[in-house]
Amino acid sequence: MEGNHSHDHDLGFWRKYIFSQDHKVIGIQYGFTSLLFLLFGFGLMIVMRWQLAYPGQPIPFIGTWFGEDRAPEGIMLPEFYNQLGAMHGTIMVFLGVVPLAVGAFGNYIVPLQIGAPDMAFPKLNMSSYWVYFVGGVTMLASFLMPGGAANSGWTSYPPLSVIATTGQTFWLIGMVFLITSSLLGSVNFIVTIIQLRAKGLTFMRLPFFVWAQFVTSFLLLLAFPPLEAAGVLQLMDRLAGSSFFMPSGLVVTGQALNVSGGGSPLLWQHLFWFLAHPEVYVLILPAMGIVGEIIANNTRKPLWGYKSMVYAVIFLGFMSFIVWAHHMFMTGMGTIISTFFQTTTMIISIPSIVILTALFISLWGGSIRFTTPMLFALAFLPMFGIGGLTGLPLGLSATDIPLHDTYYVIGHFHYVVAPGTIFALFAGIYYWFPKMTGRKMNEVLGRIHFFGSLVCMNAIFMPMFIVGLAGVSRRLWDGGAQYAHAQPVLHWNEFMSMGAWTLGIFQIPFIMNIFWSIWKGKKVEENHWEATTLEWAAPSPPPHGNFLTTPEVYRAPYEYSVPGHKKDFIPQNQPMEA
Amino acid sequence: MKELLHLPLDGSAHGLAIDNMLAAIHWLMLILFLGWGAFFIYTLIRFRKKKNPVANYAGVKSHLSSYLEIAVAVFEAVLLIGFAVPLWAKRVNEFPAEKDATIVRVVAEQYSWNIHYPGADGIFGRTSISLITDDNPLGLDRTDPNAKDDIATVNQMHVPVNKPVIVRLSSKDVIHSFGVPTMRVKQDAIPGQVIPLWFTPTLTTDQLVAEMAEQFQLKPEGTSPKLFEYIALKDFIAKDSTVVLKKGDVFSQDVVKSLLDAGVTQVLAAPNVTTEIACAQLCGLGHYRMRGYLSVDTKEAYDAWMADQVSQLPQDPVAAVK
Amino acid sequence: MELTHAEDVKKHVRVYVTVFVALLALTIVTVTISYLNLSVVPAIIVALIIASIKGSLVASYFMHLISEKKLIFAALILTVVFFLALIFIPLLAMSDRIH
Amino acid sequence: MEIPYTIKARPDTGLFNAKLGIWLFLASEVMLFGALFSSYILLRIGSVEWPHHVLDVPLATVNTAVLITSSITMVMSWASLMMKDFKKYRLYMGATVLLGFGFLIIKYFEYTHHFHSGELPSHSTFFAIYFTMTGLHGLHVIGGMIVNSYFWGPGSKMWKTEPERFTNRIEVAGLYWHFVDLVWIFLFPVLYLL
Ligand code: HEA
Ligand code: HEA
Ligand code: CUA
Ligand SMILES: [Cu+2]
Repeated sequence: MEGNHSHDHDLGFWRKYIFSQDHKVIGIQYGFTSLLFLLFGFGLMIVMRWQLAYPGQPIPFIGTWFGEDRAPEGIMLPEFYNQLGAMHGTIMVFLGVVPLAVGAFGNYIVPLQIGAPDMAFPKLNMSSYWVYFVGGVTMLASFLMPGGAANSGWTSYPPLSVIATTGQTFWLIGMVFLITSSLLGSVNFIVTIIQLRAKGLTFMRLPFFVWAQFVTSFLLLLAFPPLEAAGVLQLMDRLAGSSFFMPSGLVVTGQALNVSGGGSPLLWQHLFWFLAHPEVYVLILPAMGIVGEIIANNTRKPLWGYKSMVYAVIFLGFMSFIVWAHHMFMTGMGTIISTFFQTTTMIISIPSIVILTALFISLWGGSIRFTTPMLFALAFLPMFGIGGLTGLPLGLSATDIPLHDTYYVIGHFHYVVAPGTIFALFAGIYYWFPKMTGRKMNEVLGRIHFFGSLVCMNAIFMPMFIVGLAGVSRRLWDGGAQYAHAQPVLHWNEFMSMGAWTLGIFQIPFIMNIFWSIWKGKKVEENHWEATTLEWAAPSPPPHGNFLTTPEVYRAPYEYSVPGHKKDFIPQNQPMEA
Repeated sequence: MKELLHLPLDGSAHGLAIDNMLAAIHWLMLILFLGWGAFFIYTLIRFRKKKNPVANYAGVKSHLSSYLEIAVAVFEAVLLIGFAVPLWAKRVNEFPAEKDATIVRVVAEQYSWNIHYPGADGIFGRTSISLITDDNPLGLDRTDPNAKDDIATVNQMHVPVNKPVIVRLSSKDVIHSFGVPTMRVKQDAIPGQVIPLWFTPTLTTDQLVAEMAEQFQLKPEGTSPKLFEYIALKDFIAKDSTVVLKKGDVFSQDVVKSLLDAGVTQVLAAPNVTTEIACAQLCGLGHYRMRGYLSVDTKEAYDAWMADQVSQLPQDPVAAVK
Repeated sequence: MELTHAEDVKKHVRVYVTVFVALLALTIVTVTISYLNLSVVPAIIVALIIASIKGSLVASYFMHLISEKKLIFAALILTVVFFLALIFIPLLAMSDRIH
Repeated sequence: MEIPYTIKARPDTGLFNAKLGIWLFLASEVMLFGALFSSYILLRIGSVEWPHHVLDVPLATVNTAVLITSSITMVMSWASLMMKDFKKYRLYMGATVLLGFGFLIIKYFEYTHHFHSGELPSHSTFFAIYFTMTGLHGLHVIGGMIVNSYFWGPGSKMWKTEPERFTNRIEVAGLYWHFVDLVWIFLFPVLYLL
C-alpha cells in the first residue's frame, strides 16, 4: 500500500486499465465481463421462465421489446424459446462460469498464491482476455442475425444445427474464439504454476486452489481442441456445403436435402462430449478449490487429507477424459461400449466423494466462523452433494432410460453448477474482495444475499427432479403442457419460475454490495482473514509486480492452530524460527 | 421409495426392473445424503467458534471415512455389475424372435412420428425418398408387391398387449428421440441409421387410463377445473335414459349440471391420453408438440383396428403413388 | 538441451543432415509403395509405419525430444493417451451398436 | 519483481518458460489434429467407397520434400545462432520462409485445379476432409511463416541486445515449425496415398 509502486505509473490509461498485461487487471476485467454475462444469461432465463410458467401468455412489461419475429404481441415464439435456451446454456458455461472461475480467480489469485510477480506470459494473458471478449461479442451479436441466435441447444447437435439459421454460424465462430482463448490461458497457467513457484513452494505445499486450477488447465488444454476441430467441421458443413455430419438421404420438410451425404451425426456428439464432459469438471474444480481455501481459513485448521484431495483431483481430471459417452447412452450403444462408459462414470464419482468427504471431515474439530464467504462455501457442500448424487442414476444406462433428456438431468447439473459452482464463486468474491480492493464487503447484505439465494435455488431446482421423474422432456416451449404424463407435475412450473424471479431479486443486495464496497467498504488490513497462503503476504491491492520482497515458502499451505504457537496461524512465508 | 419417486405408470414387462433399480439407487443417494447431512449439521453446531474457540490442529484421526468410501464404491459396483449391465444387455441384445413380435417401423420427422406396419405379408415394402409427398410421408412405393398391404399412420401407433413389440427406429431429417414414459423406453432416432428397440406392453391403454383415474366431487359451482380436461370412463345415463356423456368424452359445465340433475355427485375421470410417444431430443421449433399416441389394445381391439386400416387401403396402388 | 560449445553443435549438424536424408528417402519409399496397389489393410499399415518413423525422426532430432526434460515427456505421454482414446473409443462405439 | 526464467532454465525443471509453453501448445495441437484424424478414420470406415489416388501425388511428393527441407533449414538457423553465426542464421531463416512460401504456392496450384474441376468440399466427404485438413494445416504454415519472417526481419534486432533470449525464441519457433512439418508427414500418406 505504502510501498513503492514500481513502474506502473509510467503506463498510460490504456495500457494500465484496458490493454493491461498485469494479471490482476486482467483478472478483474475477466471478472466483470463474466459477471455481466452471468447476469445476462440469468436474464434470458428469467424471460424463459415466464413462458414455462404461463405458456402462450404475453410476457409482461418487456414482452413487446423483442419484436414481432420473436414474440408477436409479447407472446414468445417456440423458435425464440429455443434461442434463449441455447444461448443461456452457452453463455452460462462458456462466457460466465469458466471465465469467472479460471479467467478471473485463476488469473488474480494463482500468481499471488505461488508467490510470482505475474503470469509467465503477460502478453498472452492479455490476448486471451481479448480473444474471449471478441468471442463473447460474437455470441451476443448473433441475436441480431436474421432468424436470431443459435437455437439448437448448447450441444448443437447436427443435422439440426447444420440446417439452422445464421445464428448458428455466429455460435460456431464465437466458440472458436472462446476455445482459443481458453487454450492460450491454459498454457499460461500451467507454465506459471510449474515455473514461477516461489522458492520452497513444492508441489505438495501448493494451496488446494492452485492444484484445482492446475488440473483444470490440463482439461482445458487437451479437451478443448477436439471441439475446435468439430466447430471447424460444422462450419464447413454450413458454409462450404460439406457433409461431415450429414448422412445421405435427408428429407427436410418434405424436400430431399441436396448434400453429398455420407457423414455421421454421431461423430459430432463424440467430439462435442469429448470436450464437454471434461468441461463440466472445469466448472467444478476451481469451485472446489475456492471452497477448500475458505474452509481451511474459517475452521482455523488444516484441510483434512490434503494429500488424498490432491490425488483425487488429479485422478478426477484424468478420468474425466474417458467418461464422455455417458451423455450418449440413448444413441444406440451396444453392451461393451456402454459397460465401459458406465464403469468409468461410476469410478469418477469416487474421487468426488473423496474430496467432499475430506472437506466435511475438515470441519470436525475446527473453530468455525460463519462469515459470508464461509456460508456460501458451506452451502456448496450439500448442494454439490445433491447434484453429484443425482448424477449416479444418470450414469447407469438402464436407469438413464427414463431420465435421459428430462428435467431430471436439468436438475442434476444445475445443482452442481448453480448452487454449487455459482455459490463457490460468490464465496470467492466475498473472500478475496479485501485482497482486490483493500476493503471488505458488507456482512449484512452478504447474509441477505446468501439466505435468499439458498432458499430460491432449492425452490427452482428441487422440483425439477419431480418433474423429471414424471418423464417430462427438457427444452419444451410449453414446459410439457401438451402431455398427459406431465399434467400431475405441471403446477411446479409456476413455482419454479417464482423461485427464479425471487432469486433475481436477491441478487440486488449483492450487486449493491459490490459497488458500494469498492468505494465505501470498510478498509481492512492486508491479511484481513488471518490466512496462511501467500496472496495475503502481498499488499491489498497488490502493486504491479505483486510482492514487495520476493517471498519464500517454509511450510505447508494451511498451518492453522499449530499447537504451541501463539497465533492461530503461521503464514507460509514465515521463517521457521519465528 | 418407488412411491416417493412418483414415476409414471408402468405398463411394460421390463419396467419394474428399471423402477426397482431407480429405487435402489435413490436409497443409496438418500442414505448418503442424510448420513453426511447429519454429520454436517452436527459438526457445524458442535464446532462453531463460540462453542469451540480453539481448533484442533490434528482433526479426525480415524480411517472410518476410507471404509465408507470403499463401501460406496462396492455398492456402486454391485449396482453396475449386478443390475445395470445385465439390464442393458437384455434391452439391446436379447431381442425377442421376430415371429413372436409385433414389428413396426417408426420414422421420425419434424414434427411427427410416421408409423409403418408391414401388413399381412409381414414384409415392409420398398420406400424411397424420391416418393415422399405430403400424403406419403414414408415414401412408400405402393407398386412394390410387398408394399401393397402395408399400413402407414401418422402419430397413431397401435400394438396388441402382452406381445413383444419391436420398433425399427429411424429419422428423415434431424435427431429425435422416441420416448414412451409408460413403457420405460427411450431411443434416439438418428437419420441415416435404423436402430431397433423393443418392449412388451403388459397393460392396455384402457387399463392404464383406469389406473390414472381420479374421483371428482361435482358441485353446482366450483367443480375442480381439472375435470374439464379429463374424459369419462363410462357412459353416464340420466333417469330418462338419455345419454348425458359417453365413455371417452370430455366433461363440460353443462354436462356437470345435467349430471347433478341426475343425482350424480361424484364421477371417475381420467386424463385424455396416457400412453404417449414424447420426443425427447431437441429437434426444432416444434419439438414441444412432437407427440404421438401409443395405443395398447387387447388382441381383439388390435385386430379390429388393423382390419379397419386394411379396409382403407388404396385399391389401385399405382393411383396412390401418383 | 543444453548446448554450450560450438563443437557440440557441429556434431549435431551432422545428425540433422542424416535425418534429412532419411526423411527424403522414406518419402520416396512410401510413394513408391503406394503405386504397388497393395490391398487396403497392408497398404495402410505400411504407410502409417513409415509415417510414424518419419514423425519420430522429426520429433526426436529436429525437435530434440530425445534429449528433452522428463517434464515434457510426461505432458506428451498424457497427450498421447488421450489422443488414442479420442481415436479408438469412438471407433469402438461405432462398431458396437444395437442392430 | 521481474518474471523469472524467461531466459535461463529453472533449475528443478531444466526449462525456460517459453519452451514449456510451446510444448504444451503443441500438445493441444496434437489433440486438434487428433480429432480431425479421428473424424477421417470414422468417416472413411463408414463410407461406401473411398477414392484412391485422385490427388496429385507427384506434386504433393515435391511439397513433402519442400517442407522437410524447410525443417532442416529451420534447425540449421538455430544451430547457426548457437554457433554465434548471425549471417548464416539470416541465410537459413530466409530459406525457411521461402520454402514455406514455395509450399503454399504449390498448394495453391493444387487447390485451383480442384476448384476448376468442381471438386469442392460439397463434392464428397473425401474432398471435404481433404480441404479441411490441408486448409487448417495451411493456416498453420502461414502462421509459422509470419513468425519466422518477423524473426528474420525486425525481430532479429534482439540478437544484438539479448542473444541468448533471441536464440531461445528461434528454438521455440523451430519447435512449432517442425510440428507443422510433422503434421504434414502424416497428412501426406493419409490423404494422398491411401
Ligand atoms: C459442474 C458440472 C457437473 C458435474 C460436477 C457433474 C458430475 C457428474 N455427472 Fe453430470 N452433467 C452436467 C454437469 C455436471 N455433472 C451437465 C451440464 C449435464 C447435462 C448436459 C446436457 O445434456 O445439456 C450433465 C449430465 C450428466 C449425464 C447425462 C445424463 C443424460 O443426458 O441422460 C450423466 C450420466 O452419466 C451425468 C453423470 C454425472 C456423474 C456420475 C457425476 C459425478 O462426477 C458426481 C460425483 C459426485 C458425487 C457422487 C457426490 C458426492 C458427495 C457426497 C456423497 C456428499 C453428500 C453431501 C451432503 C449431504 C452434504 N451427468
Ligand atoms: C454454468 C451453467 C449454468 C448456470 C449457472 C445456470 C443457471 C440457471 N439456469 Fe440453466 N442451463 C444451463 C447452464 C446453467 N444454468 C445449461 C447448459 C442448460 C441447457 C441448455 C440447453 O438445453 O441446451 C440450462 C438450461 C436451463 C433450463 C432448462 C430449459 C429447457 O430445457 O427448456 C432452465 C429452466 O429453468 C434453467 C434455469 C436456470 C436458472 C434459474 C439458473 C439460475 O441459477 C441462475 C443464477 C444466476 C445468477 C444468480 C447470476 C449471478 C450474477 C450476478 C448477480 C451478477 C452480478 C453482476 C455484477 C456485479 C456486474 N437452465
Ligand atoms: Cu422430435 Cu424433438
Ligand atoms: Cu458428463
